[in-house]
Amino acid sequence: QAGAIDPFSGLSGEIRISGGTAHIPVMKEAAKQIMRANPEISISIAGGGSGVGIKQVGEGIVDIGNSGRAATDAEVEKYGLKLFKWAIDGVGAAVNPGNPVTSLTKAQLKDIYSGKITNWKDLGGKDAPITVYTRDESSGTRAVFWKKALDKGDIVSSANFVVSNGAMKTAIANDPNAIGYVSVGHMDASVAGVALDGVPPTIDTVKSGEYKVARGLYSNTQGDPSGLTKLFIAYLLSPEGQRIVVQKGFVPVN
Amino acid sequence: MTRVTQQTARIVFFLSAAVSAMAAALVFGFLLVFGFPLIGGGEFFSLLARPWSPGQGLYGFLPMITGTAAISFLSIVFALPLSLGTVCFMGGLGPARISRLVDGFVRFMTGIPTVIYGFLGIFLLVPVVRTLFTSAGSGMCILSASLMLSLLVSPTMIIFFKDGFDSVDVRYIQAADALGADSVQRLIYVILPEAWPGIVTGIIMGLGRAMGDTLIALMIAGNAVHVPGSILDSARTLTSHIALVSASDYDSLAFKSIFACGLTLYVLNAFAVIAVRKLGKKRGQAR
Amino acid sequence: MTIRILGGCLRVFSWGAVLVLTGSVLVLLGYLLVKGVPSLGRDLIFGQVDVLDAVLLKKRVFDGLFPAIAGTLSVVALSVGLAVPVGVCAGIYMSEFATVFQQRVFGLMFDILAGIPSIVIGLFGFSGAIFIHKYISNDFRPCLAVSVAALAFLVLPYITRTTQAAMQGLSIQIRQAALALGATRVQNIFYVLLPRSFSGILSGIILAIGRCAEDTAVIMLTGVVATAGIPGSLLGSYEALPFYIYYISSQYTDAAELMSGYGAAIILLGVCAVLFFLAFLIKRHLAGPAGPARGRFHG
Amino acid sequence: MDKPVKIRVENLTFSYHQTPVFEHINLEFDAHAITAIIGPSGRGKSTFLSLLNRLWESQPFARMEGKVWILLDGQWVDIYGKTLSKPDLRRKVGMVFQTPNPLPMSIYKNMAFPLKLTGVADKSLIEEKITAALRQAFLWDEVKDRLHDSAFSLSGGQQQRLCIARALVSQPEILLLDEPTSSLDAGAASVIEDLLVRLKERCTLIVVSHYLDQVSRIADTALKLEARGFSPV
Amino acid sequence: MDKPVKIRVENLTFSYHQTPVFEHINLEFDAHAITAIIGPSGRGKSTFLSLLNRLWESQPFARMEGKVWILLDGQWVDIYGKTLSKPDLRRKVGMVFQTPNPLPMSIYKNMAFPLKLTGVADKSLIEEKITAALRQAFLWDEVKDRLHDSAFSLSGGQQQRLCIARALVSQPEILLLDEPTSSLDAGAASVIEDLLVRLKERCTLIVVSHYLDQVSRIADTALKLEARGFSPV
Ligand SMILES: Nc1ncnc2c1ncn2[C@@H]1O[C@H](COP(=O)(O)OP(=O)(O)OP(=O)(O)O)[C@@H](O)[C@H]1O
Ligand SMILES: Nc1ncnc2c1ncn2[C@@H]1O[C@H](COP(=O)(O)OP(=O)(O)OP(=O)(O)O)[C@@H](O)[C@H]1O
Ligand SMILES: [Mg+2]
Ligand SMILES: [Mg+2]
Ligand SMILES: O=P([O-])([O-])[O-]
Repeated sequence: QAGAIDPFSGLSGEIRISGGTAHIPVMKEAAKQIMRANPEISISIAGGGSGVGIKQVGEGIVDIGNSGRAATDAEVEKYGLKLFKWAIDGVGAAVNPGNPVTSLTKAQLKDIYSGKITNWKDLGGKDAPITVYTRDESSGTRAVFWKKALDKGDIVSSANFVVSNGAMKTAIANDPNAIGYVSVGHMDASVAGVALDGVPPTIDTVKSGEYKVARGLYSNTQGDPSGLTKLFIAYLLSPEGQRIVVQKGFVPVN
Repeated sequence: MTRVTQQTARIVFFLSAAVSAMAAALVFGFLLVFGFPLIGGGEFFSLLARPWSPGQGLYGFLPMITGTAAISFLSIVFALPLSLGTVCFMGGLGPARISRLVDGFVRFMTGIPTVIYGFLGIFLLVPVVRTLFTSAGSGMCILSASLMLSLLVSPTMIIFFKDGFDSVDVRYIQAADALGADSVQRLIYVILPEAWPGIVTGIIMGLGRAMGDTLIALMIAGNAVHVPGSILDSARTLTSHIALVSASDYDSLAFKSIFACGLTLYVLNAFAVIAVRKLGKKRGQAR
Repeated sequence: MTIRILGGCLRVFSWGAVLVLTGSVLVLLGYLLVKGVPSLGRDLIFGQVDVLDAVLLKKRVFDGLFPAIAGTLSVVALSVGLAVPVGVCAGIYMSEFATVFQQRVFGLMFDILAGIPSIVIGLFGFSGAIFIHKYISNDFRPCLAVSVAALAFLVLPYITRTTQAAMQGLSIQIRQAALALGATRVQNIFYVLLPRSFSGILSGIILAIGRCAEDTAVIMLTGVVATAGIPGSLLGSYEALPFYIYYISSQYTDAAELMSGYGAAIILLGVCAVLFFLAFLIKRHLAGPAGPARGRFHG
Repeated sequence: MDKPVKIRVENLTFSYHQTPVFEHINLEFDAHAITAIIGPSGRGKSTFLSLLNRLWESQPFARMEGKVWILLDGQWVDIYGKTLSKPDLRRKVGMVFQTPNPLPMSIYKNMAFPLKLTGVADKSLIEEKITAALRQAFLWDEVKDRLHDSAFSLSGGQQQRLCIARALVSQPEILLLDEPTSSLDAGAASVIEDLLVRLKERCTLIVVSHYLDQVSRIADTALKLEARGFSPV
Repeated sequence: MDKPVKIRVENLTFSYHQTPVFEHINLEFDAHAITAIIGPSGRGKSTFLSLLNRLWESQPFARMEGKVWILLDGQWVDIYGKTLSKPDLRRKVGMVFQTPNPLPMSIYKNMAFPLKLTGVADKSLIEEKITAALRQAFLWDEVKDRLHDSAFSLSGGQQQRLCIARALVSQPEILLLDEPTSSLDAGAASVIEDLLVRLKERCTLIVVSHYLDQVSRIADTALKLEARGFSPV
């Protein structure tokens, strides 16, 4: 196959990537393909959340800063960022698979997150306290969920914090009384996506536009990318890169 | 050895000591400079008593302070009896052979990584706490974190206690033996008073370790940003807070606030160190 | 007689403490082993890559822990190697040369430094790196070197304090013996006082090694990442076992990944155990015939 | 005079790391008498004393076989048997070491220590006993004004007398003394000698000594330690 | 016989914490002679010796005034002056302590220690010197098969002879001995006495002793320590 990784051949150097945690499965797979074919190239991947990605790339600490939300105008202007969107993703509320509650109205969701509803029995579930999980301010996933699903409503202060999409999924999978929100691309049998006003968060509803809490996944660079960084972004957008996107459960852009 | 090598050695020793001592000041300086925008406005103390709500521009860390206090205090409460009991066991109350085994095991425990306690906490302790106490919600709470932490700090405390015990001169032990002291009396009248500095150091080190640990609380205390009302509540420590927020924009106030957090930890620690040193000294003079 | 009753209680209490402490740790470790041992194997560390190729750095390991193990070993060796000489020299100064005033001031600083939470040291390292990045070299970022330096700061006071304590614990007879034979102060230190306090100092170093190997808070702010490969330079990112465990514990995507987390935990524990026994053997070897009498509390 | 026997050593064998120090010793010690043990340095005099109060047991690699009997309250007790606890034994068999070993506390507390061990709480009783013992050891005058100073501020000889006084406080039935006058001047030594002779009324004494003149002055019997065993002098 | 003077003490005053031990002492010690210092326990005999090799300086709260001169190579040297370093002084003025203080190493290494300090590296030379010194101290036969055992496994008296032998290795001009035979039996003591007398050829000796008979046997001069000063005997 006319490899999209051919341009890397014979090159050496390091690409540093950090930021959005929704991106990590795709980043890891892409890095693996590239490094396997080109042992002289090393690619390091760190998480931290979208805010961190934008900040670190802006400061020149990393070469690529990922974000699960579009960088704000202020950020773009301050750091001279270039945004590359390579997948579309949704953010869905999720509960433990053992939880009978699988559908909520937006109002109910907001009440849960603001702390007005604290027991699953008020939602038709069993008599057990609701454990609310949330992400920190740096998270793009949180920003999108807060804006589009909670309409910028309050998040109760007793909510447990987790540090990434992966961690959110794990926490929900382990806690029978949990509710949280997670990238649709990350959802699998270990958690149950909660239908919002009747629309389940799945890759298809996101693709069709039916599920509204959707966002792009971005890789950002400071100024126009060059060298290995440029090749890496080109690789993500290539057919081969987009195949990885699909394989990891996201909606491709091309 | 010539006078020159003498002098050189002396200077090298001095520089090492001076540099190491300056390290503490250097860390302080960095925290101060980086956290200045928040601290400089004289806001520092009001931050201590305020809630955290970046949405409303509030960067107080009362929740984190209470969380840290609750978790570290509780862990010492669990660890102190365990450590004292164990060191007394090794100091003559237990059979010699078993004592040696326990000693080896405790030293080995210092090598058990905190992240492994966190890891096992998630998969073993948290589910247990969740099933035992329904009001513990997820099971990620102060109780879980302090239980795990107590295992982390015990060996540190025991080793310092034991060093104190070992530094007691054999001749004192022989003298007490020859006068007919049994193992309990020897412990209470001769060894414990002599080993007092070691015990104080052990407690400092243990408390420092508990307050300073990040991973256990980060992984199993739940990290909720509120003032906890019970030991079954989720809580966030100052250290977890730094780990979680070090990830935001450099120029944001939220980011600067973690330096204030760091400073708080620093100052708390300094106070503890000074207080316990005073205590140890007083005791030393009383003898 | 009250002392009798007190004694009985103390005895029961000490047995209880030992049982609870060792029991709970054994349960934890047992659980770890039972769950994790099945995942152990060549593949866990080297993935699909040939062992020799991996160790000789001919091929990269992607699906194994090899890079994280290599990262952890380098970070421990470098930081302890940096901290031990400085720490021991500082301890010697404190015990043998410092004036009462210096002892008080420096001692306070060491205690403070020892108590500074590791995450704050991490924050310090991180901000130091940012500082250098901004004002000195734009190519400088959080990296292996920053972690090493920060970890050295972390363990320095432990080494200093244990050295000082071990040396100050020596009796006046021991101190005067060599002096009366015409030893200079420095000779007395190197020939008598240091060897005599060696086992004490080594116990400080054991603590230090343990802390460096297991510390996660410092490195997570100063350069460790989830994926980076074998550490190639002091200025690059690296992987480390403890961070990997932390990372997996909260973000495993499937059972296989979780198993690799258990595997990594067992390996980290193994690495720590090996370091521990190594130090233990050195200590016993050096303690030699004149070493501390055993079982002195059991007359 | 035919004094009753107080201590009986039966077929005793002792070694440090495989090296034998005593082999198959059989001995008897008279009650209310001073038995001197003499012999060249390094033959095991100090070691022998430690066999009588079981203090050797804290040494690693030491091994003992055989029996030691002591007559307590008209009963022969096997000191290595189960009936007598080690602390009780050591309260009945006092010991003064070759090098003085005061505890790291004040002179007063050193003296009160044996009483504290047996739970004596009556302050005036304690003071009385301490004063008496210090007087007996001829130390009272030198320390009466500094009872609360550290015992380490005493000179070598003062420390040794302190240790003798301390051993007397708990009124042992047997007193083991390892070269008790080796750090004393002739004057002080002779008062200690007088003291030992007077103590015979209350105790059975075993004294290790180098000085034949001293031995001839105070001892009722003398035993010479030869290679691995004793011979009467 | 009019021997030349080796040590001259001028107007020396010494105190521990404010308590005076010596006041305005003036003394001379003959070269190649044995001067005995006698006196009751606790008067400052050990302290006096430590003034001659400056070892008291490692004690906290000790204070000295006055001068001590030693004749080295025909020159009077102020030992508290700048010309002579403390280590050099202590190599020339050897000392054997009241309680034996072997270093925590093997017997062999204890003996080789003074040589190591001065950088002697020649193995056969070291062995030769060690053997000679051990023979002189009459310890050779007892330890020749266990030179690499810890020095702590020796008996009290063996340890003391080891310390004497160790002090002899570096061939001091002056030897200070603090009750050198107090842990030796009469036999061993008398050989040490012979040794001391023979050492006069090479050294000037100052010996603290309690035993008047010993003093009369070996000493050329004896000084008695009274309250805060010396008087000739
Ligand atoms: N802990 C020990 N380990 C090995 N050997 C020892 C130990 N203690 C003593 N010895 C050896 O046992 C022998 C007897 O020692 P001990 O101290 O009883 O002699 P001693 O007769 O009291 O001599 P001295 O008159 O010199 O005090 C000596 O040869 C000594 O080296
Ligand atoms: N470090 C010290 N601090 C305070 N006082 C001390 C110290 N060392 C000795 N002394 C006191 O100084 C006096 C002289 O002590 P020194 O040891 O020189 O006596 P000594 O003549 O050698 O006695 P002995 O024959 O008993 O060994 C004694 O009263 C002693 O208590
Ligand atoms: Mg002896
Ligand atoms: Mg003396
Ligand atoms: O993808 P996020 O980690 O920024 O939520």
